[in-house]
Amino acid sequence: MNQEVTLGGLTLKNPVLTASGTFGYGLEYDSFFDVAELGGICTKGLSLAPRHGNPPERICETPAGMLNAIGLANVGVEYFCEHKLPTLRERGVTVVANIFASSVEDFVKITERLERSPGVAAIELNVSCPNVSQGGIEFGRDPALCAQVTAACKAVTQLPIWVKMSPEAGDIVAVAKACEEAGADAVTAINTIRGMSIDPSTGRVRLANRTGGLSGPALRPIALRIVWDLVGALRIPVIGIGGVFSAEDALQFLLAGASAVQVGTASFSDPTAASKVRQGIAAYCAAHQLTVSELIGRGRPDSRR
Amino acid sequence: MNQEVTLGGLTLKNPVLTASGTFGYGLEYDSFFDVAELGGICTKGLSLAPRHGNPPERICETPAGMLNAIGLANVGVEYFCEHKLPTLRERGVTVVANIFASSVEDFVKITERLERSPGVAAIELNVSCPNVSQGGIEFGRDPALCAQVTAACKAVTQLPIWVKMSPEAGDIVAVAKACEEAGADAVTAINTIRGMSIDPSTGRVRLANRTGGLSGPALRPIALRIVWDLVGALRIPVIGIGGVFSAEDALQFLLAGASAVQVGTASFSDPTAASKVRQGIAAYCAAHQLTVSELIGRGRPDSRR
Amino acid sequence: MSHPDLTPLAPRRQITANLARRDSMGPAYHVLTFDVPEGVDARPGQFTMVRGAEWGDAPLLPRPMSYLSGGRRPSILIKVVGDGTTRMARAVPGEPFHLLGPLGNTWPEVTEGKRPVLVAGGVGVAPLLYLARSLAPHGVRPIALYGGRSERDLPMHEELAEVCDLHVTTEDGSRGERGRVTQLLPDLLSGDVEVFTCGPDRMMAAVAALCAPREVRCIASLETPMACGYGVCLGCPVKRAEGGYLYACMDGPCIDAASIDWGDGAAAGGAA
Amino acid sequence: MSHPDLTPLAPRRQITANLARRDSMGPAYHVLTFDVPEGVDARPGQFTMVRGAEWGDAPLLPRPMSYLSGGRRPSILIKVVGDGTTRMARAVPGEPFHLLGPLGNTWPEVTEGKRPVLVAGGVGVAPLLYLARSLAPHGVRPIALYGGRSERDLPMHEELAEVCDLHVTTEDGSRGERGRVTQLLPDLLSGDVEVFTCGPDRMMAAVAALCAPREVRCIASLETPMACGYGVCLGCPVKRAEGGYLYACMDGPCIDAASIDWGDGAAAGGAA
Ligand SMILES: Cc1cc2nc3c(=O)[nH]c(=O)nc-3n(C[C@H](O)[C@H](O)[C@H](O)COP(=O)(O)OP(=O)(O)OC[C@H]3O[C@@H](n4cnc5c(N)ncnc54)[C@H](O)[C@@H]3O)c2cc1C
Ligand SMILES: Cc1cc2nc3c(=O)[nH]c(=O)nc-3n(C[C@H](O)[C@H](O)[C@H](O)COP(=O)(O)OP(=O)(O)OC[C@H]3O[C@@H](n4cnc5c(N)ncnc54)[C@H](O)[C@@H]3O)c2cc1C
Ligand SMILES: Cc1cc2nc3c(=O)[nH]c(=O)nc-3n(C[C@H](O)[C@H](O)[C@H](O)COP(=O)(O)O)c2cc1C
Ligand SMILES: Cc1cc2nc3c(=O)[nH]c(=O)nc-3n(C[C@H](O)[C@H](O)[C@H](O)COP(=O)(O)O)c2cc1C
Ligand code: FES
Ligand code: FES
Repeated sequence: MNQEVTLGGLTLKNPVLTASGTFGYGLEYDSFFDVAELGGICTKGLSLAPRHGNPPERICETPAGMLNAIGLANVGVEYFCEHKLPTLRERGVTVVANIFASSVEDFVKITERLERSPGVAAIELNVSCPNVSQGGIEFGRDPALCAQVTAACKAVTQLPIWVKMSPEAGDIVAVAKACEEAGADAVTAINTIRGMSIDPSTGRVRLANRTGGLSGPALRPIALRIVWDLVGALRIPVIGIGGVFSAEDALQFLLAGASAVQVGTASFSDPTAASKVRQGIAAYCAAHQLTVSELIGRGRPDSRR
Repeated sequence: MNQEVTLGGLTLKNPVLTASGTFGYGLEYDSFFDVAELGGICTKGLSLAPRHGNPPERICETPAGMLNAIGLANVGVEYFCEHKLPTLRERGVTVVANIFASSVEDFVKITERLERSPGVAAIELNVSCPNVSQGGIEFGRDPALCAQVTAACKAVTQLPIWVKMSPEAGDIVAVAKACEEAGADAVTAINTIRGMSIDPSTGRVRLANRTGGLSGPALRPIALRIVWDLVGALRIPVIGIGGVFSAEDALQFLLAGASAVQVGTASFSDPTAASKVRQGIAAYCAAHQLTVSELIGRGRPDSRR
Repeated sequence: MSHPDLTPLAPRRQITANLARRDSMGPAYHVLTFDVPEGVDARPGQFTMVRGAEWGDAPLLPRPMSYLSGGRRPSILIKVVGDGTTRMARAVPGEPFHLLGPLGNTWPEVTEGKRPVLVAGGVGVAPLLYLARSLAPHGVRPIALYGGRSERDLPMHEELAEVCDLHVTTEDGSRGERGRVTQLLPDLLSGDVEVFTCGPDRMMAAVAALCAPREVRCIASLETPMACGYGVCLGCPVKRAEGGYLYACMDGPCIDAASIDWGDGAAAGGAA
Repeated sequence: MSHPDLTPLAPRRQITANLARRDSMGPAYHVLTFDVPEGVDARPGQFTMVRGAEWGDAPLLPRPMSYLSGGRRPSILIKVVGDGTTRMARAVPGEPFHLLGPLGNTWPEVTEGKRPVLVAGGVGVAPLLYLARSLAPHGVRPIALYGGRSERDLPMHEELAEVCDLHVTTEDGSRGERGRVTQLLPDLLSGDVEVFTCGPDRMMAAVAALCAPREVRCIASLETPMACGYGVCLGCPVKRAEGGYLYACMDGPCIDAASIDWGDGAAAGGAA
């Protein structure tokens, strides 16, 4: 059955992408599977200048989840466009550039740089990183600020702009609606929620950054609820993220109305997770004689059924 | 080593309570252990009139957690005071009455009823139940409304008033501070976070209420981070809740500065969980030659260490 | 009871018991037998909450399972459906489990002069086989109707045949009569029988619907999701015919089918 | 490398392999040997990410483990410290595991004319024993210093003695010299040795501090928490002496100790 999904102007070959920060720059998975088979990949968050990131410890495991405080270590947008993007393009990978900045101006500059580089399918604005002191989550909580970043980036590019929602906004729907009005082509939900962990044997906080973003299956029920609410409130597509480890998990998001899903932490547990999710969705569609588009939103009471 | 903790005017024999809604009215545990050995128990949320609660399904399991949408089924404050409280008092159980209403007036009426009943040690205001359409989480998100409920209840009782925080408030610290200023004797954090689950094999939302509150270990890192932030911002004590399953988990909260902890979902996995947590904390104190009061906040950089 | 002031039948305990043996009947059905030197006073119809002592954070909650037998070697019959039962199905003798029980009520006494008709669907056979075995010493031999999708879904049918007059149906006709177990029932529903049933909600609803107009007492053993098993979580409501809810763990699991609002065939909200 | 553009050494694969045998040396130490018919080209110093195929949602991440051997029967030596290793320690032959590897770099070649001195702490013996065994056919017999709290913390010391000149220390004096392994080192640090070390961070920092002033090359195998093991999560940074970070999974795990900022004795932020 047809696996294509359309997100605003962009058509993906299937609804499975990999989540930013959990799939490197996409080239690291060569020996595991052909990344071009996926709907797309979201790059590690790119900033204007390269960043070293936070001191160790940056990660720790929690029940059915993990905390990370990477601090957006990355090669920088320039290096990415020069050294990574050409190879990705050659291989036919659909690339969504996830970007991060601590000012509207820098968001715009990164967008301009990407606009000039062939091979980018969409730009995902990370306005919701919980692990940096400047910018990060502050943007993601404030509807006006989010709208401003969205509009400013839209103004300098033809590329679709996706905005990545922070689950820590008091009123996420309001933030998403502001982005929609400002011209966002889609929203992605959710980024991690800040958590922390203490080692009782030493009495010390485990992460150097104190807090880190919680990801993984632990988060999935919260992500699914937020995606459901956003789908009900928005006209633009919603891309679901949070604890997608299997096709069944991905199906929950699609049934809730997400137009696509991103596989994150799962790639750490199993580097072929995204490929397996893709195959599992295809198998489900075949068994139920449904295209992916027909599947989307089918779990909502307002759908046919 | 001394296990006593002082929460405002109230001294508990140890820092371990059971969380509301996960320990019935305390009498159900007779055959498992002597409930009077605990620092205290929080009752199932009491409303003015008895409530039937939500239709089934009310619960479902999620990775390292569960969703519940009980809808505050309870016997009502009157029945509780008549039929449960006397027995609890007789057995020497420290009882914290968790109460819920959808209007300030009803909060006050319930408080007045409890004020007249000997055997209540404190009142915990559930301003953060995610599973009822009226009241519930709306109160818990709004600093002004929370402060109003707190002040109104304080005005009609000598009993300590604890306010239970919703993790879904955009700015939890602001809500807690408003409660502190309105006279709250302590805050308890956190209540559940709304999540949902869909069964891909049927395409149906699992809970009749659609969403349910996520509890259990999955939630613990988020709860710990919120407790840490509240301890840093408030003068009144903070009681930690969220995924406390073992003494090690409880110690994380105490080291973060919580003055006591509540054991919730753990009682379902093991009805003696709260007793084991109490024993484990005592053993840790003995091994480290620390009283519980000395332990509290010891994981914070501003503490002695 | 409509508001949840639930009082237990008998004292219950949580014990840690080692798996003594696992008898696997194909990939899906397994009898787990535990070593409990001091014994468990578990009666037919009652259940236990079962959790591996080493499960860690997931699966989180214990799983409700009907006793297949009590005493010093209590046993359960499990059907593999998800993570918890998958893990149980792989347990090896010696592995420790937490068993919390006995919980819930028992099947009521069979009324003097009535012959019990047991209607079992798949793994629902467990509490009914235990019931039949407990009646045998009293010279009572029930009629049993036992249905499944195929012959692979009829675990313990031989054991059931030892203590009952057994009639089997399978949807694919691979054993017994082709069709559903409920098609055998109408012929048996005279004034001198009583029905005891356990199986998928839809089956039990159909059984209840056949019994009601004929004024045959029908007791159904309900399976609802449960977090605690003893009346505190309030997670196991069943719609009561007169409005409000019954709680499967305390008012049941064995409940007179007439007191339940079977709705669209799913007393427990569609769990089974 | 200071900014994280990490490129792998060699193709890596994730395979599912059954546990072939478990050799348990007391409750804490276990050698797990897997069946990999097609073989794994794993060299001394490299590691594999290990996860039980049936672990479900928790423990969530695979655990990094040094190879103790490669080939068709690759093995690892585990020390029980938390949930993951507890589960591994209870695995029974036949149980399936996901093994992702080989990952990371290898110990560098021993410089011509130098004698290797291996300094092992506890379970850190694994990659060093593999190294020593790989040197034996070339006629190289390293000196090995092996320390632990007590004799129970010296797994595989007999195997190590077969291929090395072994000196043992225990903090409680229950075997070998009483004290720490580092006290034996100064006497050996002449111009004609090279040091290879794996063990607790604090031990490795002390070893590095002894080697540096004497200009003895010291290679440390680092243990940091890891989520992926192949350069994408950026969770495994180690402070670099010149500022910025090295990544243990890609720049290591075998790293020249002089290039690391050992800080307060915890290169990996205190993980070990
Ligand atoms: C009183 C009672 C007696 C039971 N007796 C038996 C028995 O003898 N043999 C047997 O095989 N099964 C029995 N069940 C059903 C059994 O509890 C479930 O099949 C089991 O909990 C599924 O767990 P899982 O982890 O494999 O499935 P999952 O689907 O992964 O479980 C997820 C969650 O849903 C709950 N759940 C899923 N299905 C059911 C169900 N049908 N009933 C209740 N909870 C469910 C689980 O407990 C768990 O919390 C009984 C249920 C009840 C309430
Ligand atoms: C390259 C490398 C090689 C290693 N080789 C071995 C070996 O041969 N034998 C052995 O016993 N151990 C080895 N370790 C350490 C081993 O990975 C940890 O002890 C193990 O992950 C602990 O898992 P757990 O679930 O039992 O502990 P938990 O404390 O429950 O683990 C929680 C989380 O912390 C991580 N973690 C905890 N301790 C460590 C640690 N010391 N290093 C890295 N991550 C940690 C775990 O991976 C997990 O994600 C190695 C580590 C690395 C990085
Ligand atoms: C190690 C790690 C690094 C991450 N880095 C980024 C990032 O750079 N930009 C971003 O938008 N999200 C980042 N995320 C968030 C993920 O893209 C995703 O939103 C989140 O992990 C939830 O999905 P999951 O549960 O499937 O992992 C990161 C997550 C992890 C675990
Ligand atoms: C079944 C169930 C019922 C609950 N009912 C209430 C309630 O009536 N009032 C309340 O304040 N909190 C209620 N809670 C929330 C718990 O008290 C607690 O805040 C939450 O479960 C997080 O803690 P835990 O992870 O230890 O369970 C309930 C939780 C569960 C699981
Ligand atoms: S009340 Fe908890 S299972 Fe019935
Ligand atoms: S980058 Fe993931 S473990 Fe090194």
